[in-house]
Amino acid sequence: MSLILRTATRFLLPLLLLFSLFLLLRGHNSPGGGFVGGLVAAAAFALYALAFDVAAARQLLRIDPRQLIAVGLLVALASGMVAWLAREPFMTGQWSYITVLGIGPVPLGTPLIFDLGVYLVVVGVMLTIILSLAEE
Amino acid sequence: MTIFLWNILLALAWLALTGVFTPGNLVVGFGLSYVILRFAQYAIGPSPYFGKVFDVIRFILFFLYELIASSLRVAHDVLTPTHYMRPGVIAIPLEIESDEEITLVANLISLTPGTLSLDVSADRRTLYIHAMYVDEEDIDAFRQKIKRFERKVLEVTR
Amino acid sequence: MNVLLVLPILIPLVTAVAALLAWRWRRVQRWMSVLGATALLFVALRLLTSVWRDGIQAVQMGSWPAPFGITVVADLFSAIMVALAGVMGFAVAIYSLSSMDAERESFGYYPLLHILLMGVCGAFLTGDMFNLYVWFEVMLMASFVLLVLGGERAQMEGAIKYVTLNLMSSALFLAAVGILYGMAGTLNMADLAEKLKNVHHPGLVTTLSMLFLIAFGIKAAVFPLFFWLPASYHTPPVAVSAIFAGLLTKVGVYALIRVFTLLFVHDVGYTHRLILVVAGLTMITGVLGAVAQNEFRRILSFHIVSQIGYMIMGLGLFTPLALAGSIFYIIHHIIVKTNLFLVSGVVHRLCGTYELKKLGGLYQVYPGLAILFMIPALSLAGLPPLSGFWAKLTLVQAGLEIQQYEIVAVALAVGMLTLFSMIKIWTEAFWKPSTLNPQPSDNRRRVLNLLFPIVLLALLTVAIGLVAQPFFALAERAADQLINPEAYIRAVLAGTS
Amino acid sequence: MGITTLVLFGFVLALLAPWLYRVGRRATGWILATLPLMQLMYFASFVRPIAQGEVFVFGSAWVPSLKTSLSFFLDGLSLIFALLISGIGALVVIYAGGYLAGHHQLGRFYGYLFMFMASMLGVVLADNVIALFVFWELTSLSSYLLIGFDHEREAARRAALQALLVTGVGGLALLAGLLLLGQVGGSLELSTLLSQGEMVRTHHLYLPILLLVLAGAFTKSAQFPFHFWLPSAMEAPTPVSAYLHSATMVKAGVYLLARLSPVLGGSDSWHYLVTLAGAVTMLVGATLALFQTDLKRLLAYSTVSALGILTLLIGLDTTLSIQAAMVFLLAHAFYKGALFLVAGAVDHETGTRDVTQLGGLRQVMPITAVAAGLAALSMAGLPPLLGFISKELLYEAKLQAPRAAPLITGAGVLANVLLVAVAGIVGIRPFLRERTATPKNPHEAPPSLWLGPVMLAGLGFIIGLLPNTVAAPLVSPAVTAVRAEPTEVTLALWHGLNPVLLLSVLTLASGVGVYFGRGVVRRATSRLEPITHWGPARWYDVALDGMNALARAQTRLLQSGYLRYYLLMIIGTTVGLTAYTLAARGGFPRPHGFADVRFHEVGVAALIFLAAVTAVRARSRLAAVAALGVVGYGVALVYVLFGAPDLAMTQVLIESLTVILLVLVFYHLPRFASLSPQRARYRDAVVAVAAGGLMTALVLVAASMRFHPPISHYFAENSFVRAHGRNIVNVILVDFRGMDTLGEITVLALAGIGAYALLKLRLEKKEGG
Amino acid sequence: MSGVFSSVLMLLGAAFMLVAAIGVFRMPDLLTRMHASTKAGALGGGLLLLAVAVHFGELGITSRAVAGVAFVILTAPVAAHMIGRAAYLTGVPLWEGTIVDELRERYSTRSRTPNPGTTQD
Amino acid sequence: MILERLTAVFVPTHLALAMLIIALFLAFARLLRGPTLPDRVVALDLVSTLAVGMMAAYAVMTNQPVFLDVAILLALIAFLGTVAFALYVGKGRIP
Amino acid sequence: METILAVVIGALYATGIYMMLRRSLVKLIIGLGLLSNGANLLIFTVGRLTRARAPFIPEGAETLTPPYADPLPQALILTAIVISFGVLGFAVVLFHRAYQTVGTDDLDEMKATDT
Ligand code: NA
Ligand code: NA
Repeated sequence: MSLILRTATRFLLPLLLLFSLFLLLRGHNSPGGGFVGGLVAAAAFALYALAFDVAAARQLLRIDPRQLIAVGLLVALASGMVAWLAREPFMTGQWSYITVLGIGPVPLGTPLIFDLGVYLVVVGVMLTIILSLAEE
Repeated sequence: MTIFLWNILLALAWLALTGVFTPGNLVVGFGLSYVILRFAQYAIGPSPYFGKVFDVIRFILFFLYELIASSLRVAHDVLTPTHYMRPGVIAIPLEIESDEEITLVANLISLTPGTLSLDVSADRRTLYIHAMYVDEEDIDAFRQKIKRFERKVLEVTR
Repeated sequence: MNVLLVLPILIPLVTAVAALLAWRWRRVQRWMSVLGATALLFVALRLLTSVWRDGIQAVQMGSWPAPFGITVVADLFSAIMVALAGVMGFAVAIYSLSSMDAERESFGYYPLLHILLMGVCGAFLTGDMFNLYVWFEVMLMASFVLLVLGGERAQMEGAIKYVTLNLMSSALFLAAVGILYGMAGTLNMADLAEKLKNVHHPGLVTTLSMLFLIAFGIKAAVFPLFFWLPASYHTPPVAVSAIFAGLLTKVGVYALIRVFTLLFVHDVGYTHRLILVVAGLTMITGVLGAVAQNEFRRILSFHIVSQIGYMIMGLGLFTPLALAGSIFYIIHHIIVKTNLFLVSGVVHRLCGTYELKKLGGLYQVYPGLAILFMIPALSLAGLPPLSGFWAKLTLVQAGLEIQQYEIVAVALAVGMLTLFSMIKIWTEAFWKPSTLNPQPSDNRRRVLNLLFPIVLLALLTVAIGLVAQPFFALAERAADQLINPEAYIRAVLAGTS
Repeated sequence: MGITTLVLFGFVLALLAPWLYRVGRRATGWILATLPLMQLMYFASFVRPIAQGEVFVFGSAWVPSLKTSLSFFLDGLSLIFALLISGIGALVVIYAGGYLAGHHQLGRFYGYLFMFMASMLGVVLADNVIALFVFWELTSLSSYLLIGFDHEREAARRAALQALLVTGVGGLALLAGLLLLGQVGGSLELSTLLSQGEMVRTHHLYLPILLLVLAGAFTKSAQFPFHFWLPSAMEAPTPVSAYLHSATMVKAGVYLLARLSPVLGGSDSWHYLVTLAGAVTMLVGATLALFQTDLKRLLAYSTVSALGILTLLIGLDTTLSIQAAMVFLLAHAFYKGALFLVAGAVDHETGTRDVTQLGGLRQVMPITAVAAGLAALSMAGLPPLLGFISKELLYEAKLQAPRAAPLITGAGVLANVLLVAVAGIVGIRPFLRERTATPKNPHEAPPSLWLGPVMLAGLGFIIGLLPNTVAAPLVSPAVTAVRAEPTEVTLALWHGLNPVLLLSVLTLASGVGVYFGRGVVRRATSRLEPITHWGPARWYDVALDGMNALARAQTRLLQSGYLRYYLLMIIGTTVGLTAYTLAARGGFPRPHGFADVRFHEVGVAALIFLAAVTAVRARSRLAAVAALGVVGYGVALVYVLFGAPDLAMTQVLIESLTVILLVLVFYHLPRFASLSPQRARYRDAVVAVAAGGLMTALVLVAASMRFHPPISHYFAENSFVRAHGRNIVNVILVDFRGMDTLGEITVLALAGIGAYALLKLRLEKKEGG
Repeated sequence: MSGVFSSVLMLLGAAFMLVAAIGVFRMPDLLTRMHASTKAGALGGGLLLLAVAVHFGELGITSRAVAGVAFVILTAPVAAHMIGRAAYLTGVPLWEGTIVDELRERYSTRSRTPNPGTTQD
Repeated sequence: MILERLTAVFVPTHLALAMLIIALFLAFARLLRGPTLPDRVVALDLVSTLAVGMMAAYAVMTNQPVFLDVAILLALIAFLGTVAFALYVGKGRIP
Repeated sequence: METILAVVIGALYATGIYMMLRRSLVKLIIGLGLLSNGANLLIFTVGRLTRARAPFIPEGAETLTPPYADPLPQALILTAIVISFGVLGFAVVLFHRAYQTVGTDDLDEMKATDT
């Protein structure tokens, strides 16, 4: 394997992950969102797996990507069910404003949590497929 | 140390990406980056760090000059019917040792039109590059030119 | 707020997620599966009674008013289908406990099974065209994975055809939905029904309806689009075959009936006439396919095709009685066909093969099993007084009423051939003396567990046959709602101006 | 206890029979026989009121929405059949207990027998035609199970299937006929329909209805050319043959003809069709009977002939002929039932049914021999037996036939002559002459085996002596019911010296002649054998083989196993159907012109086009993947050019990840190879281009046609205000249409699980049951 | 002023990219083509992104554009290196005008004939 | 105002886009021609870079910064495909 | 522009279908890829093309005023892309395993499950 690729990857990985979070958090107002963000995160780990090897990528990830799938689905599902607490139909958005340090009041709602669920599922799925395939 | 630097850089990148330049956002960015770095600590080994802002700026200017000059040279060759180039694969002995430095040098060489890093020897003592304009008579002159390049990088990193 | 409507979609998903989280604990997954299936059955029956009592119900997901958000809506037809999905899910979940091998169980069988149910229920309940596409894909993807789970060669070969041809159908469906939106500007089915009523170019709508006909026709496995089904349905473990046989193609039939009663009713003389022709050809080619087979599950697979013909025959005739016949047929068929597959699984468990040539002697040793086979088999062939008889009778009656004698003749003749091939199984597997000699001692308790859902479904078949009236009344009222969609449209678009 | 309960109780008992047999063992037959006996007594209680002209209708709802009720209808015709069914039924149940004693599946046998008995009662009692059909089909089914009772033998299985298919096809025709009849007559209740004859006969659907109903009746009653299943059905245990295939089930068709003759009868078509079928069947059956050496087959063919006679009589459609039919019905039921049971007893005791091997049994089986003799004489039409009275009536009816009386009479005489010989062969010969060696050493049969024959033969004898015990109470009401007009019937042994008596004597004399000259007759007619070889039984085989061959050919053609043919078929259908519809019913609106285009847009479009073509023409896989990548980037550019950044992002990401996936997989997959021949490639190209052209046309049409403005304005107005997001696409995804996305991530999750399972779980040949 | 500056950057960037494409189209062997493409391409892309930064002149957009430039500079050389290395090692032929190859002795196994797996696949 | 926008934005962006399109076709021609897989990969890589450039130019042309986001994503991600291809090319042949 | 894109869509369908009609698994995958691109572009085109105005509500505004690209087809396509990507990913793995199991890439060798 190439030393250059490995070294570059070590620096690109956090950059890609940061970018993926950026896309996730900003997606409600600008291009991006859970799916795109999740793909970028998956791409980051995929790059790592290609540059090093699958075992290293799994070690880096620590959590089994299949569990990410389940957790992601759970998050998405739960975000939709929150509406039931307010006696409203499934997936009715529940919003409140939260003051974020340095940015100010930011609307936080269940659709954003739903997007997070999407993010997790996408990461989990892509990594499950790519890592299993690369192990062949 | 490197981790700290990288952390700051990532926090700055966060500012740039969100476009909200406030101290608070810097803290948020720092926090996020910290989490990610911590998460990714297997990937980033320990590495010494020496900050030399002045050297950095000087190096950037030098690099830009090289970039534009060689770009024009390649462009000229591309756009004219005859090929002036004298390509070859040259081995460059390396002084630098760390992965990061080798990568930096190799990438800068690659970025410059006319040269392309092909491979690093297993003992990391030699960098093989493909170059478009090699003087047949004096390959060592070419080697020296690249070595100068390497030293400039060393000035920045060490 | 009506939670009941989304629960048939969410319960399987919750079950699947719980089972996924319990990936390593097989026993926990098994319990979850049974629990989830029971809950689904309960909710589905509640929904059915509720719709029967209070009429068509609709809920707007996310509280966004129709036609802007996604509507989940249950008329009687939907509720019946969901109830059937509940029954099948329950039966197969129980059957799986004793029939599924530990390896498949630890590689996601239960989550897949429940997500399949989720997709099926979603497709039945959604009131939105694109959302229907999504549920189709959920169901399809789950079926892909269930089909290949285990990775045996036959599974692979079958799956390649299944996957490719179904993807073809999805691509067509997607294109059709896109074009529909481009022309009508909406995706809500009730809203579409309103907007397609008076268009200047009805011919274009007819053309579009052809795309839906083909896309759903592939899913429903009608002639000449059914090839994926006989190529694959006999390859996975039998519990999977059974749930496929019971539910998957019926979702295609459901979709056909839904769109050709709600949306495309402006040129019945062309579209429904065509459907009738397709119905006839489907019956014939399917049953002849079955006649040519000599393997238990392959015979059953081809019969699915043939029976689909009956289901859409009612749609093609397009009278209240005919539609009631179709719905009754679906009710009957889902129960019976699933059961036949389950029986084939028991036979396989006892004899180790599905090949009729090698089978035999079961009647001698297992008279109970023989009866359990005879009931669904004869019902499938339409012998009175089992459920299939009433289904066929209704369709024949409906055809005679409007002088569609050709299709009636086909329906009757195909019934005969169905009987012929069911009898073939009976003769070969049950009556014929066997060199194989089924071993009664072998894991008797597990076989008994397998028999529980079979007995349940057989009793249901007999009950529908003997006490047909309530079931028929259900089908009749459901058909009435289909043929007079105003109530459906009102229920969906209520509260929007 | 109402009729409904009584009939349905038979089914309950059928279910319980196997269990009862486990408890009751040898006594089971006697215990079970109480039900038909009770039924017999119950029906007997109706004899008087019905003879006085009453008719009983019992009804209970079943499926009112389908106008189906579980209604029963008891008049003279139903009554005579009901009495036969329950009376002979009781005897047969007892007989079966002895005949199959010790058989390990006797319990099941009782089950099937009771199921049959109940169904048969249902057929003759049903008022609602659908209920009638239900019971009709159940008789076919139980008959199937009984014929195939000895299921380990292939011949039994084949015969069972044959009977089921032949009567099944007829049954379906009958269903259609009955439904049409109901439609025309305005009711599904027979009691109502019977008065609608005039309306039905003048309806344009009359002929189809008639043909359909006749198809049902003729197949069930083994009329030529559907007769062949009946001799084959002799694979059944003898009690079954005696009961189903002589006394009851085969007469269901006759019952149906008689029942419907007030509605469907009285027309020329009815007359010709029914008479002709009956006459041919009568002759064919009698002739073929003579060739047989197997006791049961002899009886079976003679039964075919008898059924022909009954049909012929109903076809003649006069009061006299119906009278003759009803009396013959009784006579035949008694003597044929007795003879079958005797045949069974003989077989049971000697181990053979080959008449050429039997002789002198009167010494060892005296009681059986008496019963057999009486029955045979009745069959031959000797006074003072019931058979004689019936034959007299028969000749009388034929002589007075409305058309072609001499011809019909001649045929009748011929058939009866042959039947006299058959009676001798079956009922007399095995018991006379020398004892011959038989596989088993015979003794007198146990009481359960001789009770039936003795009772039946005795009844034929007693009623022959006292014919008016049945004339007024049974025959008159039956004829009244069929003729739909009050009829008085009196019967007598002696009618004086008349042409009929002359014919009887002639018949008897010729019959005895044929009996002794049967060797000559057989030799003479043996030249006909090749013809019989090509008879209807052969047609059945050919039809069955043909159907199987057709099925195989069709399946080979359609389900060829080649994925690309499946695809071709589907795509071809799509293109053909859609293009046809568009052309025939669509009408092309004017598509957009080229006016409003930009250079870079055309450039990107052209790039996609070229890249797609390149992907097809690429000689290597990775070149194709690279071209696919260009397509992907091009599509992403289109998304950007027309204002869809989220789409472009997604597209770009997916493009890269797809490349990774493909590259990972292509490590292992082989290189491209061009496997298809040139011609296939051209064909596929044509299909593909046609499909592409269709999509182009559809896009053009759809893009220039908008019936309604889209609903998107709502999202533009509410996305920020109510859903707190500025990226409308994202808001649609996670909020307005969040349900879609929930489904979407579920699909993804499945893809992940699926890929994982595919790669990690590899079962070898080990299947779950 | 910023308009003009942005336009200049944009045209310059586009021109560089065009040059890169021409180079890829007409240079004689893989490695020389890469000199044209990866670098000139990266330079051109960078210039175009800078043009965006200058055009909008808003801090948020500018910073994103600069981040984009950084991405290009970070990834382009690595990609170029990877292709070049793989191609060289698998025996993609060099232009006949190549004057020296000091890497070859290290990889004595490098096949002289092009590997069908890479050329044809 | 309009004139200024025409000269400052319309003309240069259209010109830039035109150049990029021509470049795109040249790159594609290389992809078509090969002859080796790495040649195609280089061409594909260039196509992606050109797409980045086009998106950037288009963002200016339409005054819509959202397209810039797509461009930077592409800049970051396209690299991945190239690396994958390169690894495929070199697989198993590196001593 | 619709006209031109219509032709492109037709080409994507045609090439995709042609590739699916070949005997090779690999070509089948590529065909599927082309086809799904065609379907997405189809929805995009028939959902009406609007140049440049992406459906984003600008800072400071509460609603979006026309003209803007219809966001709904975009959302549909996004969902469809993701779904077909998931399916394609699975199909790729399936074909890979099928090749391993059956030992050939030739689809004609995979017909044992039919009659
Ligand atoms: Na998004
Ligand atoms: Na989505």
